[in-house]
Amino acid sequence: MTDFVTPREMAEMIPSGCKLGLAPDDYAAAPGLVRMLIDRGIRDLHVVCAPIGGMQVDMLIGAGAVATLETSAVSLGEAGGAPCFSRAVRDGSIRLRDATCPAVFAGLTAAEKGVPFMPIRGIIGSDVLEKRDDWKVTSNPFDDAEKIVVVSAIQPDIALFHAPEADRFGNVRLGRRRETMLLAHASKKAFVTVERISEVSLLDDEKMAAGVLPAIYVSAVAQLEKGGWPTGLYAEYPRDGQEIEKYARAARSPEGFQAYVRGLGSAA
Amino acid sequence: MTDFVTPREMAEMIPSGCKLGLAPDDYAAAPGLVRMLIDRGIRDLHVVCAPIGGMQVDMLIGAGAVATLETSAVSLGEAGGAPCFSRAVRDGSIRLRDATCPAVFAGLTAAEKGVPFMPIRGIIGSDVLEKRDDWKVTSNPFDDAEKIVVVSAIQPDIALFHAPEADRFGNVRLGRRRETMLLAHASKKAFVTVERISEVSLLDDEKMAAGVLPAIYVSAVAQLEKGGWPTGLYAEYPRDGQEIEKYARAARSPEGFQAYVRGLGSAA
Amino acid sequence: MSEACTSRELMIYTISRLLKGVRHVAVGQSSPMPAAGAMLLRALNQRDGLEHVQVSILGSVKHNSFTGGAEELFDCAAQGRLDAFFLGGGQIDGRGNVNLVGTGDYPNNPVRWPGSFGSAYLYFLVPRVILFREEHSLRSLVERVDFVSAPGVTDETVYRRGGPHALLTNAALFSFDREAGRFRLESTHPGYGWRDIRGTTGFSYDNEQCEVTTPLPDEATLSLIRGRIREELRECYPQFAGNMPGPG
Amino acid sequence: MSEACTSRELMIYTISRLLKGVRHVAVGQSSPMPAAGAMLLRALNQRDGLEHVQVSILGSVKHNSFTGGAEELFDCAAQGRLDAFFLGGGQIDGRGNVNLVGTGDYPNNPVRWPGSFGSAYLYFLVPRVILFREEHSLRSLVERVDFVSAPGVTDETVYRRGGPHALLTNAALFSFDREAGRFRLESTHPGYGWRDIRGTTGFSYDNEQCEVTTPLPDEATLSLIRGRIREELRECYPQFAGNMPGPG
Repeated sequence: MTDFVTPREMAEMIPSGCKLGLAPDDYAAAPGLVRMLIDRGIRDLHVVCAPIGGMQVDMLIGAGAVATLETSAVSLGEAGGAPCFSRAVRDGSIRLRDATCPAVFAGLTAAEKGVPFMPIRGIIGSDVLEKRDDWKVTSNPFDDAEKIVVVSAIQPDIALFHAPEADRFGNVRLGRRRETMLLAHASKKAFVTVERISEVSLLDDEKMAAGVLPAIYVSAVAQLEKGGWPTGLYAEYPRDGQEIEKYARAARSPEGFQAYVRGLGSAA
Repeated sequence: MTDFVTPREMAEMIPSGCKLGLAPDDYAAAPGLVRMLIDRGIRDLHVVCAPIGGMQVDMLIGAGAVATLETSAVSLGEAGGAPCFSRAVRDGSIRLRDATCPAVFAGLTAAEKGVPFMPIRGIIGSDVLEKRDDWKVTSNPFDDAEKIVVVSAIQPDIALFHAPEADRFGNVRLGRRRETMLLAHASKKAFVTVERISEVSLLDDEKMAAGVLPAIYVSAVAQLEKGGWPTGLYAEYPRDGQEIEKYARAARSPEGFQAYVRGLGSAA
Repeated sequence: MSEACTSRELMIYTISRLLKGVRHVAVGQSSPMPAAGAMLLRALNQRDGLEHVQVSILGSVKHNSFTGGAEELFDCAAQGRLDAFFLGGGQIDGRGNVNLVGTGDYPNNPVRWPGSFGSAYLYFLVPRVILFREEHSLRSLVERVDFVSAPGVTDETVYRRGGPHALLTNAALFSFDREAGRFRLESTHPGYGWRDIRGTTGFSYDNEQCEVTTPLPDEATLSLIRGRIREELRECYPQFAGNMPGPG
Repeated sequence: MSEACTSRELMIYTISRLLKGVRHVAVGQSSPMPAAGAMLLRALNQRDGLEHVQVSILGSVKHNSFTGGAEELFDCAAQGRLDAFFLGGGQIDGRGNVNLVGTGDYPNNPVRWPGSFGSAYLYFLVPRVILFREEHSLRSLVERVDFVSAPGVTDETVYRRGGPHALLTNAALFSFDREAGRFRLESTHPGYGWRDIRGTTGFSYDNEQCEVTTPLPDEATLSLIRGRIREELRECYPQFAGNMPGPG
């Protein structure tokens, strides 16, 4: 059964040290709840970006909340590089597990399908492979002459993302962003912030059902309007480019980042 | 680009000898078009049931159109066993590749993801495994102590199924029956009969889009009202149980089957 | 007094007892009694204010928790989100092996059944698999199945967290001991004694001389079966529901 | 006469030329010029009654052919349904290796870029990968990349049907010979001569003394870029579109 909680309660339900799966900015990122995680001083996260990170991940890194980062990229999009991420790479304060997008999906698919690994084409010859001890080169069991990569399953403890709506039964509409569906299937629990809560079951409408994450995967829902801001929410609202530019400028220095986060904290 | 054709034209576009992927009865089966395949005397099919077969598959077998049958089961549901299938098994007139449902999905997923194989849990100790030369037992590359099955990719030449609607751009609404989506992704081409054709793009409505198969996978669409009859079409109309009972009784003998098929042919 | 509990109603009730404690149970195609048993547990728990039971019936539009197609059931099982499932079997043997393919030699079996469906997978991954076979006979319960669709036991080199939990027929209820790889007679249904069971079971099992009788549903449970459950069954199993006792 | 063709417009036009013949082209995140080039080919083909070009822009709601999430792009590429894609690269070397990770030693790179995205995969599976890097300098076009996000060439034990097709910068256009594993200078943009290219390219390549000038778009094509293409870009790249010449 899905619990309906406040955003602050949800932030308390995500423990330090967990493996946290996050959706990309402008799709289903949950910077609103991430700010509350920072406020409450979360630490030692193993963040899995599915498959890339943006402002919410940069903020978690800037706040010192991330021990390990598994991602195919971190970027602020048009606002440029991710300043806290670049700084943390330079000073070695996070453990990096660089990936490539489809390998993250393959790892999540392995977890979704309950298998320990997935094969994936490509990658051989990339230094990304050299740096990953959880990926291996094997032979195609049906053709010894072909070398192929296998990646191990990625099972986050908690998937956290923002969505347009949930119903009061715990079903969550994601629309065509099925990478978030995959993330939820692969994770032990899914925590979801939403813009709205529907009294009517989202599964009743056959035309809509295909884009709905069933309640069996959803551990908790919290209503948090504009919970995707300042990044966007797919097909609902675009990113607030000015705010992200403002963040990008501020976060160029650790002090600027702290001031930005404090400013948001008091405004929230 | 998707071609819009008549059902008879579509039947002519499916060649004898091809590997034909079919959806289950009552979901997205296309018995209407299958009857036209029989009328035109199609032969030597390698039928892949995704993952099980019903009346349309039994009819193809009865008509002598099937050389190889890859399936997890063939059944008429409440109307009992599939008579032509049982007869063909006894007299050895089809080559059988018995499977188990998730292994069919794993094989289709391998084709969808463009990998030569997929690992799958379970199966070891089943005689189904013993009879398949395209499945193997290997070790988990991350844990030598674990034996695990790998199945090779299943890529049908053509996926054939029936759906509620297409739009005039070639997008097809499947709803939550994503096994049909998987079948289409895995196949080289998809041929689809539909109840209706929409003038408005089915991708325009974000709430509906998640259940829509994009036109890039759809080679041809033919409008064929009640193309799922006498089996059902998911969330549109139920199976016609009486008609299927009638078929089950008739098909108990080869002569009865021929009479049934002729009767349908003249009525169509 | 209403009409006496039928054999099918007893089996439906027994299934609901076997499911006690599960949070999510799925029911395959062509399985009206397992579907009814799962629906009954859901209704009873709801009536008694107990934990919500998620019932997923393959082929149902209404009783369907999935939005990812048929493969989601298998994924869900692999993720550990499915607690119970049912398997039938043309033949079931004393090691818990199930045969859904046919009698005699493969591939040209003289009697061919539909096929293995998802058995070879779900039997490994769903903790509580209930074997359900109405016909209790030497033909259906055999020493050794002719074809193993899904094996009852597995060695430690293979990942397995699921397997046989119980075997229910129209005459008796067995439990399964996974360590020993053997069935144990738990009770006989009204009208059957342990000697009947011994005489109609083709494999050896423990507690042969069992004197326990399978308990019948009480009056309230019986009306639930004949009312709400019969109605819920109609969507997927109109013929079966039509043949059940009930009002109208 | 309208304002002269800008360097960016020339690159957009050149991209559309490099894509000629493709049926389906996808464009990754943060790639306004590749997106514009793909949109331009679509518009030109439509205008001229040529084959429909499917343009999939990641991050776009409107220019999106997918309904299965971001993984569908990769699946689609693996299925052979994607003909062209773009890769950038902080560094690109003469073997076609691409570095999207950073300069210096991994993992504590003094300069860190976002990361490899899907490059290590798409480079193997998409037939026509166009390398696009605005900055033509010894810093960006190097002898040997510091980190291989995606390799330009691969031995025959690895499945590969895709790879580098061309390299486009703000100064020149190169093709890539997959057998030789080397670039070939095809043309220099107006304002650059072959000596400029040699002086600013850190790797060796064929046809060094190339005298061909990259062709400019005609007036009609230029208005298409400044009109329809600029409008189509606005959804995903409002800042970029705002900085382009055009009416209003």
